[in-house]
Amino acid sequence: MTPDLIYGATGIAVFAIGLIGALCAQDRLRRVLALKLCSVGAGFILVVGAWRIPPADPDPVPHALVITGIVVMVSATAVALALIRRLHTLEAEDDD
Amino acid sequence: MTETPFLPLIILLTSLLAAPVLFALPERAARLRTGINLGVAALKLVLVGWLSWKVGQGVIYDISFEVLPGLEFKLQADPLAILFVSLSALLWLITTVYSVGYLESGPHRARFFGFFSLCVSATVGVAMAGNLFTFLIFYELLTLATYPLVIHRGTAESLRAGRIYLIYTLAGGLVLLLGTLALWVLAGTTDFSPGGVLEAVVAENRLAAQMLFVVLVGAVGVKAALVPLHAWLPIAMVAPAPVSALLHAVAVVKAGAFGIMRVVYEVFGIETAQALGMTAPLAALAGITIIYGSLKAITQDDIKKRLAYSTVSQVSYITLGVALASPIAAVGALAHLIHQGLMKITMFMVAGNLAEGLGVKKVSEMDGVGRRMPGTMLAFSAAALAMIGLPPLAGFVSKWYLAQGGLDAGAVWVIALLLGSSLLNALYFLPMLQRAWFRDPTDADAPPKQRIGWMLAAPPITTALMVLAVGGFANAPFSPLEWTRFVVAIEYQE
Amino acid sequence: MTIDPITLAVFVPLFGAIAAFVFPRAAVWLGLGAVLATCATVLGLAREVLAAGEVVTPLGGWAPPLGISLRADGLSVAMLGMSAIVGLLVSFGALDALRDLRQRQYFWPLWLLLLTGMNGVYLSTDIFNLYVMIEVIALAAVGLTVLSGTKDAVRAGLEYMYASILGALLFLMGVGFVYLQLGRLDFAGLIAAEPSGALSAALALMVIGLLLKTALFPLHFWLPAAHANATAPASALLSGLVVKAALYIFLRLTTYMPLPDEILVTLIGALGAGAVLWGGVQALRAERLKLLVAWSTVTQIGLIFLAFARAGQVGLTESWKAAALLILAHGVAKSAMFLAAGRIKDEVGHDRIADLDKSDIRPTLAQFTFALAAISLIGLPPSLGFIGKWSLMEGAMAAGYWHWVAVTMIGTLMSVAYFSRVFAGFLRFDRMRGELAEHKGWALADIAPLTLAVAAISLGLMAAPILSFIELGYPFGELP
Amino acid sequence: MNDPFLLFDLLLASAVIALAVATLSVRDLFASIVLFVIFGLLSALAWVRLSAPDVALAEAAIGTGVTGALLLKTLHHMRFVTGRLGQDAAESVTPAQPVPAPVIWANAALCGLITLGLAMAFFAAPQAGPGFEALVTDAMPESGVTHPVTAVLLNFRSYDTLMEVVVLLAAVIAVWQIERGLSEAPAPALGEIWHGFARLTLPAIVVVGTYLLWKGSEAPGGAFQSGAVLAAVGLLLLLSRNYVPRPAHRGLARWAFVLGTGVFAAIALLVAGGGREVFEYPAEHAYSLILLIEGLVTISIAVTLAALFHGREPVALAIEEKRHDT
Repeated sequence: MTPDLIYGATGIAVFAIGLIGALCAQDRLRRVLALKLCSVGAGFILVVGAWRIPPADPDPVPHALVITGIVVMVSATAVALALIRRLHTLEAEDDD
Repeated sequence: MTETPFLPLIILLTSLLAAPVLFALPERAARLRTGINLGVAALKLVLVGWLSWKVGQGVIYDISFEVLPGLEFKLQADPLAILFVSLSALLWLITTVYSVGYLESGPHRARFFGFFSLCVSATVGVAMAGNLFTFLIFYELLTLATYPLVIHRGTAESLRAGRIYLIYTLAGGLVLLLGTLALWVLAGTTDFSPGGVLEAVVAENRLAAQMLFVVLVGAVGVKAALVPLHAWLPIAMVAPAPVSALLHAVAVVKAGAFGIMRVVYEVFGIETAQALGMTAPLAALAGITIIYGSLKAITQDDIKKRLAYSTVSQVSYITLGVALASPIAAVGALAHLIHQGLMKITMFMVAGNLAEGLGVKKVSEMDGVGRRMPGTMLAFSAAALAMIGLPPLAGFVSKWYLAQGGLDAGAVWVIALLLGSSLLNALYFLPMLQRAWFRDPTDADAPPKQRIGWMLAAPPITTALMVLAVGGFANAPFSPLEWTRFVVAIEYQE
Repeated sequence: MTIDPITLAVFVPLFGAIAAFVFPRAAVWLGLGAVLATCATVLGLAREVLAAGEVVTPLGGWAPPLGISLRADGLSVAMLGMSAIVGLLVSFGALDALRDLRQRQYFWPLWLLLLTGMNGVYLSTDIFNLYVMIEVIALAAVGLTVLSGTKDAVRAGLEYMYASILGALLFLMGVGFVYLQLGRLDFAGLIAAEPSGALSAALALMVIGLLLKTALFPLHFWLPAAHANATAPASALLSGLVVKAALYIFLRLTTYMPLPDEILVTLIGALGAGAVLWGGVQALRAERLKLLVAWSTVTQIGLIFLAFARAGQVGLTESWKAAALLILAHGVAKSAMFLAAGRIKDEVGHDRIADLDKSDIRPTLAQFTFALAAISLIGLPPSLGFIGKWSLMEGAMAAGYWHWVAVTMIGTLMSVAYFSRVFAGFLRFDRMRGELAEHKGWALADIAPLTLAVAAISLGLMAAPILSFIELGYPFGELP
Repeated sequence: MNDPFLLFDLLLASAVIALAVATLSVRDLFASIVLFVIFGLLSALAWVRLSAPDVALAEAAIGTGVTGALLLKTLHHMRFVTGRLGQDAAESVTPAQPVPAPVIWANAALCGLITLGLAMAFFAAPQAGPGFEALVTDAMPESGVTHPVTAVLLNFRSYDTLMEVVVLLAAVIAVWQIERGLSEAPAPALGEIWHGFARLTLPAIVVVGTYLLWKGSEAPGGAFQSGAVLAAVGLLLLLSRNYVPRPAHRGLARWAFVLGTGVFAAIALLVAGGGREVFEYPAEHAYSLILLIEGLVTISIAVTLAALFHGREPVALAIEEKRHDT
């Protein structure tokens, strides 16, 4: 049992948990969280893929890809959250 | 010998290009619109005359380009096409005059004449299509161009009729698409050629060929109003009179009948179709339609409905002539394509005049109309008598050849059928004439609802004179009958 | 400094977006100029592709698999051309349709970023780069969806955002598995790869993500509301262009990594059939014009997947062409239709189908445009939609897939039925209260959709040259 | 089985999974976000274990820090709008729309299927197969930098990185567009929520910042990480109201957003020619160009992230200082 297998399985599990949350969660904020979990799961897979048995150095390309993925995800999250805030305000105005 | 290969294209484009101009004209530019309408119609007629003369001399026109690999958009002017093109060009001019008079102050004239133009372009395209693919394109265009004309009044009733019309014809078009595709997949070509393109397929897969025949004839049979696909035609009567005239005489119904000719003669070839055992059922279906249409016509009180059922019956004469698989019957069928057009357009224009001028829409209201509109009613009488088949009028000529053809093909029942049908024709037309001429007007002193101008009066009289002429001078050179013989010689490859 | 048009196709709209964002007052003219310049660039690229068959640029001088290269062939240029030309005309339409100043200020940078993303997708040869590009598209598209700022639009935009993120993440996960399996991410690596179970799983993940983004039934749930509630130019872009980007990636991927199993091909076809039928039913039930048009997008996507449904087999490259034709046809016709629907809504003041005939204002030209676009979407001759449908049915028939022929025909009939609901509203005149207002003549916003609709109809006769152009550079397998 | 880290690995992996489950299953959203932050930090730790310190830093700073801040701000906003700010532990602030059971089952089945496929594919895939490392090693001397990840990000795959900055730009434009005309909602004060947040993340930020500074001495540091650290400073300024965005700052903000993207793209184009492709930096200037790009991109990222946190664009109608306390 090597770290890549352990963390690879972890990544898949986290992705699956996120997937279930994204599809089944009712709360808007929670769905964003679920999607974020999915992205961490995908990050795990790439980082695990880059890992080499020490002392070999890991492959730097997937690392760069995950960093890109993280920035992309925070952008998407920001937009989703802005939509949630706006929608919430509009709905609250309607209730008044 | 080929020269000016673009002539068919130019003929097609005259009215096609006129359409956007007519759409764009403002409603009030009535004079300009009339000028364009008549000018283009006259130009087209002249061009068609030129084309027929050239084709008569043996020039072959053929213009095509590739739409998909191997699949061509193709126009050709063969004698059969010329027959139909001449009819539509001539009657378009006459109907245009009539429409200008009819719609003088109505709404949406820009739209009307635009689609009117498109409609005749589509008809010309149907006539000159050089393969089934091109035929399909114009066949569908015809549906689309006529739909706004059918519902021109914009009432709930006309929209309902329009929907039924659209469902029938577009479903037919879809089946035609299926058939065309199947032909393309089976035969590798969709070209029209005398003798057909399916010999190899028939030898290989008889059942597929038979199914293809049913699909293709069924598809065009919708527009040809073959029973049981005819229901849309009487309902489409809500259209304005010039539209009905055009629909019944030139455009839609005729496109269907013409399609049957193309399919039987040039996709399958008459011999192949006969060998497949498909012509006899088709003839029987045509016979049923002839009798059914006439019987229904007798029971109608609404003039236009009676005329519509009469069309159902009369157009099937053409199908019958094709299906009998005898060259003599074919002459009758082709001649009837022209003759029925002339007769029926006269009647519909008269019906329009009665409704517009006197407010008469029903047979039971026709008492004494002959005295109030003598010219118009004389035209109607000539057309009606011709339709019944009184010698030497137009209808008689076609029926005569059909009967001869029936004997030639060994189908004696055709004689009985034609006699029966003529009797039924008489049964629904003669009472109309009797009421018009021999009964006193119920309200003789009532002022006419509206004066009928020359633009409404002249067209039916003109076409009535033509009915007399094509019957009386049937054997003259350049008569439709003569041209018909020319066509049949080609189709039967004699 | 000499720069190939292939790079400029991505950079021109990017600089346009930056300029339009930094100078909001001049956003309209900067934006329009950038779109025009993009058109010119695409034209230049088209000439190069015509001459050479394909154009490849390794960015940074690093060849794949280490670097990323841009590649243009017939198919990519056809997609670029469609985006540029449809985009240009929609831009003209937007000049008139967006009256709110702040809407206009944000429309241009977002739309140009969208164009950047789409052009990037069509030129990309690297699957991770595709992931970044679809995210650019997603964020810009969501921004455009909620441009109107109404509650319905924001709610639909949020659903769209969730679907977009999830689709992109599924795609990213697939990218991860491709890396695990192959150790590289470029198309050439995919083509050279030996088929294996793990690779199929990666492909499946990416495909599910893409299907979500392109809204194939039953993953279409987000689309109707999003497209129906956006402002008209945004709807036109979203429906006409944006869904095509994911479709294009799907087309590329399944060309390079053929679907491993006939069952999967059938499944794709079945989903397409489901889209055609379900979308048709929903369009028949839709109460609002724009919603009807949006549901029609669902059915059209389904139709395109019906064309894909026999792609897995050897030698049947025809179905790809049918799909490509249908994609182009839908792009042109649907954008025309959404713009026209927007015009009708603007003029009449609402877009309830049942009440269209109660209005004394009839935007004739917009209605005419709508009808022309409908002709292409129904698939009546001689439109591009007809030629696409012809190719689709021809392929299905030749392969003996009569069930797909039947579905196509039923779908066509349904489209006649739902569009004729609209025509009835246009053409019925006896329910008006007053006199019919004289038609107002031409407006700038009418010309763009009309041009698009006329193009959708007349391009059908030019299908042969279009197809031979698309085949340049062998996009459909058989790489030299 | 004699790997000394095995136990650590197993424990960390189970903790990550457990936190993921907990994040989605606790009723209180605030707790959920806090759990998510811990989850993110532990994931980052796992990535450090997998010799990916750069990734771990980015995840901790951006994926967890900034995301967590954004989530908390949103939660705060929603509770404020519905007037339920006072009630702590409000479980859900959006009305639950009942989802039909068949849909839930279908979704669950789909998830199960996907997971199963993934697991099978993962264990069937070759472990630690060859990747790009040989290519990268060969190309490093020409890249102009010494840190491989930086070389990939800013040279070998700089096109991806440019597009990533474009995504960020698209996000800030979209957010301004979405929140345009929104009335001055309360900028969250450092209330009870925020103290918790600060307690959790501030130490992380400090650690990350120190590490980056140290790293910067040997090679160009990651633009994204340092951008995030700078953004954290911006966040604190905004939260503590030491800086209040004003309409007059709008133009400057726009320029700051596009600065990185614009310069990055412009340099990419300008170096082309003379046989060089776009993005192909001349070898002698590669180092300085990359440093320039990185510096400017860092500024843009920092400002953009801070703006994403602040949300709406500063508009004239909301000037009045309104300090909101719970």
